[in-house]
Amino acid sequence: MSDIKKFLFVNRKPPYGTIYALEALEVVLISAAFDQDVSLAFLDDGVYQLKKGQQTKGIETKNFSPTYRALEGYDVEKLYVEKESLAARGLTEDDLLVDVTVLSSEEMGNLMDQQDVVLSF
Amino acid sequence: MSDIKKFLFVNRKPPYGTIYALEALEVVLISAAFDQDVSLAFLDDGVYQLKKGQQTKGIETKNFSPTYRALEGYDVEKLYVEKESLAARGLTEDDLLVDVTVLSSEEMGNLMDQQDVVLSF
Amino acid sequence: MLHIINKSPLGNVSLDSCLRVAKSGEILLIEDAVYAATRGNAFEARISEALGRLKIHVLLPDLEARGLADRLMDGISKVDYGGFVDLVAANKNCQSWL
Amino acid sequence: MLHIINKSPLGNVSLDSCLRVAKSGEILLIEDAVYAATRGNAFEARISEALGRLKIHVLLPDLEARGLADRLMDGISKVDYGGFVDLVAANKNCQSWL
Amino acid sequence: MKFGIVVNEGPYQHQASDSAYLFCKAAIEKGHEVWRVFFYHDGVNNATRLTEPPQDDRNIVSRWSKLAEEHKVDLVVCVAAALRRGIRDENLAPGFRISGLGQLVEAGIQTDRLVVFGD
Amino acid sequence: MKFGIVVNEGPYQHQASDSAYLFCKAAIEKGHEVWRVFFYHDGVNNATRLTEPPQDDRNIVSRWSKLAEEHKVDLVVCVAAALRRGIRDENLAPGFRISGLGQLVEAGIQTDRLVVFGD
Repeated sequence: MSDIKKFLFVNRKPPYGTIYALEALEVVLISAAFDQDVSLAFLDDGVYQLKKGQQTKGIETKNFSPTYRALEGYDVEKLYVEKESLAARGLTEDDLLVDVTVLSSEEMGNLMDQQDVVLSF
Repeated sequence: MSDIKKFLFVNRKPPYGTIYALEALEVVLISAAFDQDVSLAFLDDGVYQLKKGQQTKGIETKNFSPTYRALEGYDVEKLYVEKESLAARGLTEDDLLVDVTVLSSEEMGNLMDQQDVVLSF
Repeated sequence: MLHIINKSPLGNVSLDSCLRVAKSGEILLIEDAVYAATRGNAFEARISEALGRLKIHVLLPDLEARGLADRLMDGISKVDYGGFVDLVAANKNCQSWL
Repeated sequence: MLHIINKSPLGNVSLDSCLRVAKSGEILLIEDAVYAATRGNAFEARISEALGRLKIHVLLPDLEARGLADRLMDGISKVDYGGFVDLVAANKNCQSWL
Repeated sequence: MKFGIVVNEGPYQHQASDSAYLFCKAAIEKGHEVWRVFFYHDGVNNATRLTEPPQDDRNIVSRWSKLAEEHKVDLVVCVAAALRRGIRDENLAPGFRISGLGQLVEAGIQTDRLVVFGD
Repeated sequence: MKFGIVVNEGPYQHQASDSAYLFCKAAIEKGHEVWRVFFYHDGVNNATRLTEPPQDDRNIVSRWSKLAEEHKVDLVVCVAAALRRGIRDENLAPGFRISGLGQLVEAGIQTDRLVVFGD
């Protein structure tokens, strides 16, 4: 089991304005095939990635938000959202399109400390 | 004289972290050849572009700050710096490598209003 | 003049700086700046205050893309890309706060 | 762990967020984040407060490039690229706050 | 009205190129003229003919080429910025041309409004 | 120690590629191994052999190629990101290879530390 590492993907940018959210998701999907211990963290504007009701027809861009719902099928089930980031944006868990674990800032810091590899985009 | 337009180049980003400051300067130099009414504005982190004493050897990148001093030779003489931006960074006019006109936020807003073309990078 | 903003106000200082400098005129929020137009975010008070002296618009396709069309603050008007073009044409000049 | 920051604290929220989340460990300021290590800037009080619980380092070549090597705040240590490598090696893991 | 457009970022990475394109399309639909689109900084990367986005995604480069063809929009790539980033005639997409920075200043002079899209 | 490096931005536009290169050089000088540099997002643009920066500027692309040659550093360009942005074998600089995203995850698994450089 020594080959299993704890990977954390940290998402701090909103979707569509830049490609980071989409291409981060592509790495997450690939990582599932490697049987590592994968978690995703959403903080700052990254929490907007999980907002329900995205409709991208008007900007002629693909809506990739359904992919977050598909993560479970890849056994990527640990999604963490920082409480303070949600609150600052007037969002609650009900606004999010997937089930997440809400963490305080301090708990989020502890989660990061425990990882072997932290990838941010 | 109807062909003369007021051009304002707005610089809000610090140097070296990104190329915007350097490539903005390249446009400014070219614009001088077109006999337009050219001004430069520096606000937010853009004021750092004019900081004296830049030494780029350690990052193996060209120090382009002397070019700001050369602008006068191209008849680009109107350089405006926002007072609030300087103050927030602990800088004064003495820290800058060229002579500038310091404007309040409101005066900077008025300057922008008066332009025909505003280019930002 | 028309000020165009494209950054989230909770990630980047662009909109805050624009509000400091622009005493009048119009603002258009596009791309990631549309988050500034939503109810309940931490920047809301700054926007409310600015609405007294500036006209603020939001690019609806960008707001819809981000799933927030039902959260638009009162006092901010919606435009599509055609409305964006009209705003640029109607103002003497424009500036993108990148 | 080592937190790596590369954005100016007066333009972008990265450093502020890192200080909110990281209760201990080390921070390295590189690229445009080196401005946070300078005396007299509006973010200085936040840095001073953080120095009580976090070790803060600045990448000297980046500070020199920006003409601010003589403004370094007390309590922040200078490293070169070799020192950057040592910091990464000495910490169990690292995170870039992009 | 005559519009000039500046694009400062490459395709896909930032929304800038998408916003600029949708603005141009709307302006043309309203009977305005898009006199020139100037690609600067990483914006020059919009001009590579070698992109191949996923099937279900928009093709940003060919969309620009088509706009140039159908509406005679002048797509100008800054030569200095392009050399730095590896855009040359050999990988240039149809409808684009490489020229100097003076073309940007000229766009400011000749058009009624210049709109900048970037990061 | 074995290092993995991720570069998320293209050459010149952001300092990310410069910082990553200077980090790699310092690590090698200290006797560490740079096991792989993975180029993702606009980072794939570091791999174009068509850049031609001004004479008085650093050549970011050829600097990477030289590092690969002299120190056997594995420079991997993400194929999906590269196709989106127009990087292919025909414009690939020496020392780089195009491969899948799995190479990034593998770098996370196989190295002692993974350091990300971006914007």
